[in-house]
Amino acid sequence: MEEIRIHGRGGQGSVTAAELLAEAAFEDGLEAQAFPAFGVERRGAPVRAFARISDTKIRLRSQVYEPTYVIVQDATLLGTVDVEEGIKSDGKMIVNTSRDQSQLDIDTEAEIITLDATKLALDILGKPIMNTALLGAFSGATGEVSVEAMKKRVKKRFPGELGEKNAKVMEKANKIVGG
Amino acid sequence: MEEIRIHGRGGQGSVTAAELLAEAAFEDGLEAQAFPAFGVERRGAPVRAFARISDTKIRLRSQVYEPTYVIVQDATLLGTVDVEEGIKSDGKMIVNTSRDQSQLDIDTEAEIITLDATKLALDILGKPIMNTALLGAFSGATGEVSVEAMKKRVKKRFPGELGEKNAKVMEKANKIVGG
Amino acid sequence: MVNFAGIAEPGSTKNYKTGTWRTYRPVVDFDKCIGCAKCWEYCPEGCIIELEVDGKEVYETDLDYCKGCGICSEECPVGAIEMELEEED
Amino acid sequence: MVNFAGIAEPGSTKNYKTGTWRTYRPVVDFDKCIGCAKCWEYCPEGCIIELEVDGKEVYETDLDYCKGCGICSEECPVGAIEMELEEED
Amino acid sequence: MKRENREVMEGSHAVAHAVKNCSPDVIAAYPITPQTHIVEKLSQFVADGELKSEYLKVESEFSAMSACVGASATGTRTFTATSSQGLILMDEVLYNASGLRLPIVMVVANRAVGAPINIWNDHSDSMGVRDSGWIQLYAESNQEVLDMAIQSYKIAENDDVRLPAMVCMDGFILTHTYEPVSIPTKEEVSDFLPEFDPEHKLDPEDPKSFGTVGFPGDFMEFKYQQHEAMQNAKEVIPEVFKEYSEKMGREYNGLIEEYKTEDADVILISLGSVIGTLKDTVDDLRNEGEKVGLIKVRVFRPFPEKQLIDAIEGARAVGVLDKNISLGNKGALYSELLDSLYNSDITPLTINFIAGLGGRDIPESSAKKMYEKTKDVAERGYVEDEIKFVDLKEA
Amino acid sequence: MKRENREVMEGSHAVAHAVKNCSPDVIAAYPITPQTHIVEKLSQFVADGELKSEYLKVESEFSAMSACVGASATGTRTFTATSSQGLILMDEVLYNASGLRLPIVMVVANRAVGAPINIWNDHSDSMGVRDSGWIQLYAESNQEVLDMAIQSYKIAENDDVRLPAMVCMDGFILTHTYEPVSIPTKEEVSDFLPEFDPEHKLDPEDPKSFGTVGFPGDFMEFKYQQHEAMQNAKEVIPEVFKEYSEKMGREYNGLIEEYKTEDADVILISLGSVIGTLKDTVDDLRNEGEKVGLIKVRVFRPFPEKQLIDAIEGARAVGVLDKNISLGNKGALYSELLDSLYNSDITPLTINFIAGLGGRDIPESSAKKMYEKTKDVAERGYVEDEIKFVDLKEA
Amino acid sequence: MALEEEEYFESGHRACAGCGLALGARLAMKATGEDAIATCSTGCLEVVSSPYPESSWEIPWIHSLFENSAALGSGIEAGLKAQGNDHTKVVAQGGDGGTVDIGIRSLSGMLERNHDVTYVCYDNEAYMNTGIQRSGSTPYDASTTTSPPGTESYGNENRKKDALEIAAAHGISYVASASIAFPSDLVDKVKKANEINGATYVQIHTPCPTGWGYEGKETIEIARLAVETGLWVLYGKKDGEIQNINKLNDRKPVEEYLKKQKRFKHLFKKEDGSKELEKIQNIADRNAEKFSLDK
Amino acid sequence: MALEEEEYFESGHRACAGCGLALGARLAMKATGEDAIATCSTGCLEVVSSPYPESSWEIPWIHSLFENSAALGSGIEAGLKAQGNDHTKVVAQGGDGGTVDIGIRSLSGMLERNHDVTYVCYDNEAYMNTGIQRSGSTPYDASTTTSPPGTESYGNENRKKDALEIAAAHGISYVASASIAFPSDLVDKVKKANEINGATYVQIHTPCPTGWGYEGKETIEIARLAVETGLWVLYGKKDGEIQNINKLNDRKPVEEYLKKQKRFKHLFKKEDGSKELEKIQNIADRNAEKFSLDK
Ligand SMILES: Cc1ncc(C[n+]2csc(CCOP(=O)(O)OP(=O)(O)O)c2C)c(N)n1
Ligand SMILES: Cc1ncc(C[n+]2csc(CCOP(=O)(O)OP(=O)(O)O)c2C)c(N)n1
Ligand code: SF4
Ligand code: SF4
Ligand code: SF4
Ligand code: SF4
Repeated sequence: MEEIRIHGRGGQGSVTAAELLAEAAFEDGLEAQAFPAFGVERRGAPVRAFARISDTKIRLRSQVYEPTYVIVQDATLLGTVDVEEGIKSDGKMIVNTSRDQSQLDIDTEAEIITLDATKLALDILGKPIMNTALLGAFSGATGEVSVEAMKKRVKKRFPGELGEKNAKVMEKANKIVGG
Repeated sequence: MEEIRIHGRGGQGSVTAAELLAEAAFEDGLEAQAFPAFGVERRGAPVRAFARISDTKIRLRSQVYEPTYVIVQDATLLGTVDVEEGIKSDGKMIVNTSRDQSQLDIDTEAEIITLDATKLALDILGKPIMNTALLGAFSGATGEVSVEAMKKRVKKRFPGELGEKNAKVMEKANKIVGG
Repeated sequence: MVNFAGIAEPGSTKNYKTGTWRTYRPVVDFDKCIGCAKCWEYCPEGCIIELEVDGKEVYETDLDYCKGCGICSEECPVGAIEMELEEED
Repeated sequence: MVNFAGIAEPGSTKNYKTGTWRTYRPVVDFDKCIGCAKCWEYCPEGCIIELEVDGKEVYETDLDYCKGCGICSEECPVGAIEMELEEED
Repeated sequence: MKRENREVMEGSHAVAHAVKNCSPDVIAAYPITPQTHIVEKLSQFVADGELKSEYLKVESEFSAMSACVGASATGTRTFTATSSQGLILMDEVLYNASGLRLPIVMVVANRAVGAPINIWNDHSDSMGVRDSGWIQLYAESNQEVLDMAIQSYKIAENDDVRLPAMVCMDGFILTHTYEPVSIPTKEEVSDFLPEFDPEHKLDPEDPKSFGTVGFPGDFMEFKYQQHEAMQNAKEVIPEVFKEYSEKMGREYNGLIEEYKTEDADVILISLGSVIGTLKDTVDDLRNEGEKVGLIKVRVFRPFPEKQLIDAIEGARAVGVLDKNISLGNKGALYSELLDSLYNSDITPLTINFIAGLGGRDIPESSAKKMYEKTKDVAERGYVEDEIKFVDLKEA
Repeated sequence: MKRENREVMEGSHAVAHAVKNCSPDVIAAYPITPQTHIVEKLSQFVADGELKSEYLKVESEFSAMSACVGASATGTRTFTATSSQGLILMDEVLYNASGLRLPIVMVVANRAVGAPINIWNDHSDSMGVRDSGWIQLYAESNQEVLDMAIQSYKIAENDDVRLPAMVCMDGFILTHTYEPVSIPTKEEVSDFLPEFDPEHKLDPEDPKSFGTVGFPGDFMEFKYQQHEAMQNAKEVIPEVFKEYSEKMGREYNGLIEEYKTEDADVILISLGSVIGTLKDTVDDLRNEGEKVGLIKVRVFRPFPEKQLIDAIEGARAVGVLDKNISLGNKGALYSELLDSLYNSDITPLTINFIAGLGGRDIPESSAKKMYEKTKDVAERGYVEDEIKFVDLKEA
Repeated sequence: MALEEEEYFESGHRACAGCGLALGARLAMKATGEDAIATCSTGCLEVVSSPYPESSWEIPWIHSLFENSAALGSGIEAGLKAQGNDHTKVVAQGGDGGTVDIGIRSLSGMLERNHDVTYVCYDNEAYMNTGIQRSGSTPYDASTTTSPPGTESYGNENRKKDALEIAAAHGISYVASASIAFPSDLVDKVKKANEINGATYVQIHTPCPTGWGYEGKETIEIARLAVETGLWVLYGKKDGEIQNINKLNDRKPVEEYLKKQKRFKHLFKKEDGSKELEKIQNIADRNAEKFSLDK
Repeated sequence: MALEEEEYFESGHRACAGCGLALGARLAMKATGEDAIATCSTGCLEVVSSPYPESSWEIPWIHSLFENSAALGSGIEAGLKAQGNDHTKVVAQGGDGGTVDIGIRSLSGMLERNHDVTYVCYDNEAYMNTGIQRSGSTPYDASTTTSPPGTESYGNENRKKDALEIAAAHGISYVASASIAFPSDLVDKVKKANEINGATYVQIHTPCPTGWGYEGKETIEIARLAVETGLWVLYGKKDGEIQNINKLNDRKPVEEYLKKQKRFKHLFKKEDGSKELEKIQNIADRNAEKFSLDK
């Protein structure tokens, strides 16, 4: 079983990202679970969301303490939120930033993958909603979930043009990180 | 311990009678308890009230099933209410009626004492409130509680003329039944 | 034992005769009664009944339920109803 | 452990810096600012402060608390406040 | 019991007099049978200037308790009384008052909870709120109710406790019964009960915030503090009782009271006014040579686990009379007694009598039957029907 | 578990889908975190014409349950959902619905009860109303919640039961969690669940009166009937489970579920979603050679006394994890388990873990600690601190 | 007979002799007829009419609690709708306490949602069933067991809550006041309310001999005096327009009404009582002005 | 600065960026000043301002439950009186849900008893704290999570409950509506309410970017448009007399207000939407008529 944590801000779709991740994993034939950090965070406040994926039925109901993967939707969080907390040393962290990995001040042994998801989103979607780009990158960087499944699910969730565009974002992000 | 039951109609002061009885007994140095038939009976409906008097502390909290004494405030109840229920065979029943004892259809071995309390009340009080007359009679007929104590208590409860008059009613009723 | 959930039949308080509560009893003078039905309208017990007496429509009390409140007597526009003290029986 | 019955000190949310929530940052052009205090009146955070700059009464944001909502910028009658995207740091 | 001090009066009035002498600053109440006479009497005291309280005649029990919460938070002494539906209606505020640690005192005139609606006595109401963090005392007599009302303030306001307290008196059976009681004077009460002046209160001079949000990181600690306060109450209550006994000359000897239990083979256990009847029954039975005893549970919250175990030791069987039932399981007192006994060293046989629901009378004859049944259990060495509805009309 | 039927969705939505397929005639609800998504989804179904229910957006939970009472009395199928403060607020109506024997089904998104206010999961809310005469089912997973919602109608509407039923799902932990579930189609549900057509209802063609006054002469008998209905439910529930299992292909095997208990020395017992974590823990421990088992209490009302005793037999110690505490005594499940064990033939050692209050997370590490502690008790042969608050921050 | 002959609220109920409430219910049910379902909040009406296993009601009737009569009505209306029944009327009933105090939330919700329910409030101006405690509907200065006169008190301190205005402020299309002294008017108003599709509110003034302290036979007279003094105004309000004002030829002084009732006795005994009587006369005068009562 | 400089509702609260409610509270507290005690019902205001161990309030403040803010206020007022404190003001606060729905019983009781309490309702027209469900104060046709538009629905079916009228019908001496777009007016009204000895009611329109679907920076503009279209009327009512009507030079069509908010988006998309827009325009027109809004 792999555990994933997503950091973002209220309004950036972190919970949706976790859900899409779980759905896509399920689509790929895995068992999956997704849930937000329980609470009611106001727009703009830092939020977290979680997912678990596994070959076998998931029964565990506790919070995620030692994620294999961490996704950071907004690098402005790095100063205030402890995004690296508990991440496995052989895990991976996917960070949305225009900067280079080396410019980031993250204290972890885990591999850090960066991506300018904001730009990608602005380019294709016309608005700074980066969650699908980061999911595409997650697929590419980890191979845990296929980008096809993700695309399928995002199209299902957002029928019509919006879904198509997001699928495109996923595809592209997936490529960028080498998926 | 002796148990007393009082029958009347809502509005006739049966509960007050039981209370006065208990108060007077207490005044006489006895332990006492008084309580209504629990419930909310509407004006005119048949009601009951109870008292217990004893030399020793009264702890019993059940209803009264086998009273030594029964007081009937209104003989029109006789047709509808089972006033004799449970009365001890060596007990006494005091009935307000203008009729003669023999004219009453009450199935009991207990002694029946009659008194035209209504007339007495109308004469002295000017209204058909018979409870104090019946208490006076109770005192006279049973000797369980002194008429002095009763008078003291009724005067305390109804200060002024009303109390005086009621005390007079008691006194008179007490005499009538041979107290 | 009790029935399921304490359900009661319609109008079944009629099984209970509130007439036993009465101290005064309304007595209608059919000669005076003009059949205006005021007593019927105002009776809180709904226990006043229409009657034909000598071909005339009059009202009378169902003593099974009459509590003897005296409203009918009070409201009768022609004073046809007297309240009389109940006798012991 | 927690204190008795969960009592809190007055105004103590000031211990928490909501400035970290901000995506856009208001930047006041003191030259344009006419000191009308509209921004101060309308700020939901109550985080705008009066300042003297070059002998002129102007207003500025306390960035510790400013959430970057943009109301001040929107309501400034002379357009003295610009909203600028926060930089990563 | 000095006779001079005693006077015959209704239970409701007795408790109203006692409350008056505690000088509550704020009273907020809503009428419900059979609590009404308590609050009516208090209204009269206020109307006559005999009691200087702010008296709020609120529009519901929910607001009665809410107003007490507000008033208590300003650091004043508060009082309310209710019953049955009214108590259940204020359930949410009960939890709240306890969580906010406000030493409100309330008299509950115990009455059944509907449907069907029923105004008569049982303990479904107060037992139904036994999780809410309130101290619960149950009175045997009117004397006890009024004494407990006074004691409750001292218990609730104790710094190691600081929990609201509920004094339970059986509806009608006590509230509407006249009997002699002795009421401590205002001076005697003042001597026993200091003014209430809490450290934390709503006060513009020291503007604290109350009732903040408890996050998962802290919530459990708040509950633990309440749990601890309940444990502390097990120590504080007997101390308060003791002081009261000394000052007023009436004995209150602990969380439970034992009656002829020392050598008893069979012990009956219950709470509230039925204890009186059971005492008479025990005396009768003792006269007949039966080795029977009785335990009165005076304090149900906190639950007097240890005291009960000690008192039962030696008995072969105990019969627990509950005037309530947690539908789908057992009577509350029985259930909690058993959960206490389980990890004790003693193993009496036990049987649960569900009796007196909705005002079904419990005469001595029924009390005797319960004894017989319990004795029978003791003799057979096992219990067949653990839960027995007493005096049930057969189908 | 046929994969084709399964879909990933939020727990709240899963239960909304299941309820939709039960075709309730009337829904009345009031929002409260974390129940909201259930009723929002149902609103959307109605707005979109996918569900033809009368949907009342009432002004309080009190009215939500009251409207269900009214609607159910007309002979229609009703639904509501609530949580925490909302459940406690409707307490009075809960007793009423049960006393009127109305088979209302309600989902409770379990959450702590304040003060302090806290929106996170524990079981104080539903445990706090355990006396009210409602059947209570607790779900481990979203699949269970939705299945239980459907089953509940069949249980509640059964002629021998006719009691309202509450399906408890852990707030956030289940309500807000996405996971795969299989939802029976409308046809499958219809095949399992017959239309509701009660003999007694508000109907001008047959104008009966409901909710009459129960006098002391009858009240006890009404309560006894509810008590009997609860006993009947112990038979009916397994039957309904069995039929459901057969028709839907998912196993529901009784009032409790045993997990690796056969040869267990130590058994953990709990209810709700934490069971999932505990199963993982048990597996881990089994792998480490520990003889540990787990009991899931699926039905808390009626209380599965016999089933628990049978399942525990053979264990040396049991650790009961309660997500609530009756302040002044113990956790509700622990307390009632002990009251059951007391008169059984078995005498395992017992310990009560109060855990997860107000959303305090229960990780596997804590579950293991509870196991260790229970095992320790088993080995020592006695228990020192019977009530243990788990993961409490020290002062 | 002008009124429906059939009785839907039957004899044998346990109300006090001369109870205005019982008469009110009897009349209101005549307006309602047989194709209806009634709810009833806890209170005298419920208690006197439904001692298990008996009932005075000829139409389906349900009592649940004290505070939820309107919510129960909402649910019943929804249940009927769900069954496709568009003919059966729903009448939610409550005493004044069950309506204007503890029940006002559920009433307000029902009115706001505009359920097709007629709400009938029987106003006997106190909590009678529990032994005459003040309610929000108790008039100024009335003595009740929780508003006793005394050295510090003239009786009830608050003005009678104007539940009709409060109901009307919910924007429902019909509210009306009625009195048992005017049976045809009462029946007309309840009928009208029943006919309207949507929430309606009727408040019936129902004097209570036990609680107000007068003899049972005087119930109608007292009810009439309340109207004739202007203390209880008979009117309807349809879509915001006041209608059916019953003009008074010769408005009587409030004393005529007050002095007949023990609950106001203290005003005639206490020093300063006349000041209070003036205040009450003022209330009547203001009513007269507001509704242009005087001919 | 025209307004009190001191802040009594402090920074660091957790409201969404651009929250109208937070601004409303900040302004209302300026009117209240330091010698006051505030209550607060459960809702956004309470949650964002009191995360243990922190608080945004500079005056003594208490939160108990969702439905009892007014009752709590009653108790506090009584507590102060009992202590002989006749200077400290009591301000009971609630969201629209906590006020007009679940809290209306305790509000009604407080108003009836005429406690010396100022009740402030922050009206963001839905249950925001729980995620935007309809309340009695939600306007007609607004989309919320429990009044979603769909094939069978145009959004919220009921008209916005007129809590000001309901409060006024209790006969209290002052009610007023205010808006965060008009800070001085708001502060004046709350001050006036505080100064009155007796119960008063002020309802403040506080737009919510999250719940209404617009950008945080537009909060004031939206609030202003509500007033300028006549959908939210600013007025005071002192002893029954309407005062302080803010006449509109050039009343704007409701579309200008509606189209800026996602909660009304469906009206501009759905067929028949224009019919609904007309109905909403009618509401504004009726307001204009009732209050003679147009200059
Ligand atoms: C929650 C709750 N509180 C209190 C009561 C007690 N109670 C029953 S009826 C009643 C008074 C009824 O008054 P009202 O509604 O005016 O009707 P009335 O009896 O005067 O006709 C009260 C206080 C109750 N049943 N439920
Ligand atoms: C009895 C009860 N029911 C429901 C809730 C859940 N709840 C908390 S806040 C809230 C909505 C608050 O709405 P409103 O009063 O309008 O304030 P807002 O958050 O919109 O400012 C709800 C439904 C609760 N806390 N208590
Ligand atoms: S006396 Fe009263 S109850 Fe009897 S008939 Fe006349 S009005 Fe009816
Ligand atoms: S952007 Fe918003 S929060 Fe920041 S100073 Fe301006 S108004 Fe205040
Ligand atoms: S107390 Fe009044 S309202 Fe109640 S039954 Fe008697 S007369 Fe009627
Ligand atoms: S949801 Fe609305 S009212 Fe609540 S904090 Fe956010 S903006 Fe303010």
